[in-house]
Amino acid sequence: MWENLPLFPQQASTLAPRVDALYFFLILVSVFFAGLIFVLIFYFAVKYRRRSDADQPRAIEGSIPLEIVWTVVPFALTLVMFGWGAWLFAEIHTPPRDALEINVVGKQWMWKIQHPNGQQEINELHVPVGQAVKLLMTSEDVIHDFFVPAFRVKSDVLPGRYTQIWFHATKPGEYRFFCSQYCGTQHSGMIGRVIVMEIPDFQNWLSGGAAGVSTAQLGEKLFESLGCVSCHRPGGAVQAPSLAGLVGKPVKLEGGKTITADESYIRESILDPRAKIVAGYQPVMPSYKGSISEDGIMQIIAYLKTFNPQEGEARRP
Amino acid sequence: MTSAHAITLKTYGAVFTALLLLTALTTGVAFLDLGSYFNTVIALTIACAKATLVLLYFMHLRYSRPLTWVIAGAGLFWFLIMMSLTMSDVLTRETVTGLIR
Amino acid sequence: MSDSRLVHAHQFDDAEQQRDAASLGMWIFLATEVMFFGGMFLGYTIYRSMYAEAFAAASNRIDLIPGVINTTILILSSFTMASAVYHAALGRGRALQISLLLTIVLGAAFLGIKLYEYHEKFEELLVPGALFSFPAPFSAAAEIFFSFYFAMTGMHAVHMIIGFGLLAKLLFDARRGRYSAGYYTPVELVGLYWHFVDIVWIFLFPLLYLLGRHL
Amino acid sequence: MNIPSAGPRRHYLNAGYGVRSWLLTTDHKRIAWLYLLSITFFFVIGGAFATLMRIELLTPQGDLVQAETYNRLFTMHGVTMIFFFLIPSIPAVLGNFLVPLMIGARDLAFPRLNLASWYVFILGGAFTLIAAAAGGVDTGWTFYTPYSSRYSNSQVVLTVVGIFITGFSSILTGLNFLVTIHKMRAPGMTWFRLPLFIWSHYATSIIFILGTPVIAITLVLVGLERIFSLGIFDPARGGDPLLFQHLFWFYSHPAVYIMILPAMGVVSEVIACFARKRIFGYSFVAFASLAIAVLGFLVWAHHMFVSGQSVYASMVFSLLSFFVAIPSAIKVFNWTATLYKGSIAFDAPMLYALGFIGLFTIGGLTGLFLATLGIDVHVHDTYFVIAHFHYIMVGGAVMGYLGGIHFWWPKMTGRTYPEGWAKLAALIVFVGFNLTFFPQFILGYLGMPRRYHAYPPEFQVLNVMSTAGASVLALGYLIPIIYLTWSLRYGRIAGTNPWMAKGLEWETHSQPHSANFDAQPIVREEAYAYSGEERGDLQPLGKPVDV
Repeated sequence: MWENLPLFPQQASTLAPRVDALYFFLILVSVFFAGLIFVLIFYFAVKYRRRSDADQPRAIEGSIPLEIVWTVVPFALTLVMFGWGAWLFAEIHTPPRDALEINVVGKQWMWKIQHPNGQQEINELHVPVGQAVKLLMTSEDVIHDFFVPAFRVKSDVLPGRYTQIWFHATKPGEYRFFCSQYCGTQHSGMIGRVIVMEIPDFQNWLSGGAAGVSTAQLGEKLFESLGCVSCHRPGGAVQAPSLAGLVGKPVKLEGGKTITADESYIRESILDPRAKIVAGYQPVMPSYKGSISEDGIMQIIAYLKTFNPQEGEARRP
Repeated sequence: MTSAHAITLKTYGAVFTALLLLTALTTGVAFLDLGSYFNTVIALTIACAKATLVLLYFMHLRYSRPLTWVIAGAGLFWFLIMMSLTMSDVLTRETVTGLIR
Repeated sequence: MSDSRLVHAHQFDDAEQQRDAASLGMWIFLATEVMFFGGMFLGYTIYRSMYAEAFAAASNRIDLIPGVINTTILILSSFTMASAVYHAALGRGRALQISLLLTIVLGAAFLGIKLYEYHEKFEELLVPGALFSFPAPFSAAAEIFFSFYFAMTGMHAVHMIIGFGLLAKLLFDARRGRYSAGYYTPVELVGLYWHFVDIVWIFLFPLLYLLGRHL
Repeated sequence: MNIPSAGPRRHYLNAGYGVRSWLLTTDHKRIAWLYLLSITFFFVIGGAFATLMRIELLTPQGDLVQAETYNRLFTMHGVTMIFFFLIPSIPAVLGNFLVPLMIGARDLAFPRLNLASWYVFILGGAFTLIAAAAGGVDTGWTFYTPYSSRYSNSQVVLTVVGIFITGFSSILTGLNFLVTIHKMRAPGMTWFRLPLFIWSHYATSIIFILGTPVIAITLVLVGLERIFSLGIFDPARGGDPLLFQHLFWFYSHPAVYIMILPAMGVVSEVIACFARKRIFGYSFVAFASLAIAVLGFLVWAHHMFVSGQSVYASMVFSLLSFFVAIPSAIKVFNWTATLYKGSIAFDAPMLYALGFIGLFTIGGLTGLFLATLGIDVHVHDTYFVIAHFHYIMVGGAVMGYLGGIHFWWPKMTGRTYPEGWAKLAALIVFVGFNLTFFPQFILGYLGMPRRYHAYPPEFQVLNVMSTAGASVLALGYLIPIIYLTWSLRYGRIAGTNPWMAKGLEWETHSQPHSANFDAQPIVREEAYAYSGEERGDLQPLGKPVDV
């Protein structure tokens, strides 16, 4: 019977039991307070029920000590909830460095997924068990949301920006993922399966349908065919900042501000190059808006991440 | 009973002149390059000064009861709530979201 | 002036309570207006912080002269409005009417110039939408800037037009001698409204016109 | 003041019978009736949308209606219920009727503005109905951009104009209440003698006037963006997808307090009356209302924890969200303590009030789950959220509204309703409500996203339970409509004060005449002077009067 009437979601990531622990703590607190209120109301309702129409109970003005107690105790408890929740939230936003990176593009009404080796799939996501996986996500049209209940993670998928989630699956199997931000007519059809596999199976699967060209290689091709390479190398036609080892490094901008060169920055620099100018360079790069797809931008980013810093150093004049 | 009596036409004239001068000042200063931040700060400071003059004299706030001050203050306060809490997101999005680790 | 005009509505105890209530109501309404325009100022501020240079460049495409003239006109109209209230309080019907008329004329001049400015934007293809055109690096953000330009000045203009209606009604009533030193609450309330609209412009002017002049 | 002579007593209902006497009335009591009829109409419409949705959700496949239709159903359900039923419900009906009566005034400060606000409401409602008839709108009541501003092919502009117009009705009502409460209290009616109903309406009005304009301008901008293709919300042209959400929730979160605060006011009145006691910690409850109104404005972005906003901002908003839970908790504790050593009767209004406390407690506590960052990531945009806010809005606000309607029905109509039926209905509503919405908490934690036309089969059993509960709930709402209408003609004559309640509204006739009171009332005692000991020489706080 419980297959038809599940009462609790599967736990399939390292995060799931930790979120559930906090959930149970909150349930405990809630049951205590709701129980306290309900019992008191029932008790008073029975004990002090009106026995005669002439009843005239004495007035009670109030009680400062009581007010203090029922202000301070709940307040302290909420602080615990806040702290615990914020701590988990920080974890949710802190993917491990060695996480396997998979690109996700949402559009009305499907999910396009691209593995580092170039393997692509639609509405299915194959991941290895026991390894951290990070999804780098963006949308081609409206706001979507990538939600895997069994992993207890979700994040909105925004047009024009990147968001991410990460998880560390603990149990092989199939789990549903949903679009949980309303996105139009077929919103409820924008669902799919996460397939968690043992690592050897996953490797098999990866090599099985692979085109043999990795995402980074696709990015490199774009990098050349779009002509990026002609400026972004030493001695190029125009002086442009070197991109070697750029991703994740701080960049000093014109005007003195320093920012981190994250994926959103690179995306913006491709589509709107003059939004943030690197200090010491002229704003001469044209916009590539319209000539590159969201998938393509992600491929270039994947390529830039593989750009060897040492080599870059060596090539610098 | 009425607040309007407290102010003479002369005062209105003085306030009007001050507003004109401040307009000239803000327009003039805008052409000096003081750095983007400083230009903005000055422009907004002058705008606030002008608004305050209008509020205090043209709108008689200076001679109004505390309740009126509270309401005018509430409008401003709520606007600042909306502004500051939203900016707390906008300005920290890139630095703290930390897409890359 | 007959005392019958001092009569108060049935729900009030006396004329003073009625006057207090009316003025309180107007101030509360103005607090509402602060939040109404506040929403647009918030949006403007966010994009300004994201696209500072583009906003400055876009702002420089606005002709400064009509802006300065309009600012002056509006301040002058605030002055005439203030004197309208002043004369009303002293029961000077004639001066009240002249002040109101001046205020209306100045407001019309403001809107006329505004219309000319809008027309200019149309000709220069600075109206957001399919025809919008702005030099390459900043085109997207400039479109946002001009979206705010039209939304904010448009809303401001709508408020001025409403103000017209109110001023016309005041003038009409003033000509019929409805106001006296003992009863001029409507003049005072419309005055508050008109000054508020002026204050909005006082902020719009530097934010829209002066942003990038130093570049 | 008209002194009744021979013949039937003159009161506000028989002061005139023509259509004009209703449509051009400036009497706050008649305007309350205009609102009552209009919002009941919208409640029925919104309920019909909900019924269709619940029937559709009986099966996992989308078989009753198309996806397009379903999306329009939940959007129109949200829009009608929130903007045209819940927000005006208690303030515009009971507030309109009672604010002047409770503070001893002859009318609201601006009676014509009050009537205008009703016309504005009707105009806005008309636009929204036309939008519905012209195909409806499918963006969800949240109108998230860029879907609403660019992608949706439905009647967004008409709907948005309707909501914009209706917003002014809220603003005018709030303005009227604030001025009335400030300026028109009867002699002796000091701030701390005000009924808590008035305090809660004062707090609500603050939200009306400072929150509503923000949603107004936001929706105007969405409309303009659709018509003139402005580029404010369009990410494809560099727009920030989160700007709309900030502006929207800046109003729409406090809007929840617009719905719940007046209900809290009703509950305070009802509990005091049926426990025959002064509300425990009166000033704490009063200030809690104000605290909720103010703090309620500082928490909006807890609707955006997974939206891609900055982690830092999420933490700030999470912490602030917990703060706003405290005044609500204070209220619940104080109501419970009011029952202590009272003389408790279980008439229908009291059943609704006790039901309110129970459901609001569950709704409030589950709110803590959503404020907790780590949990919200999982339950955000799932049925957990749906269940939570229905516990607040339906379990809270609607229970409060029904309780209030029953409590003041004798004052409004001069007649009482059949008590047995009323108790039965209260019970059915309570049971039906829990059956409908409790399963949705479980569904939500299981991960069923909201706004799903079709869903995976493992969620079916809980959905069937929910739909079954909804039919019970619908019955519970139908019964009062029938017997209250019946009572208008056949109910027993109520008399001035059928509940032996305290408060100025119970000292004038049922129904009051057009000027409310025969003579200017003068207040000489605290609110809720049920023990006769509150006249002036109240015991100091913290010391029970009990010997």
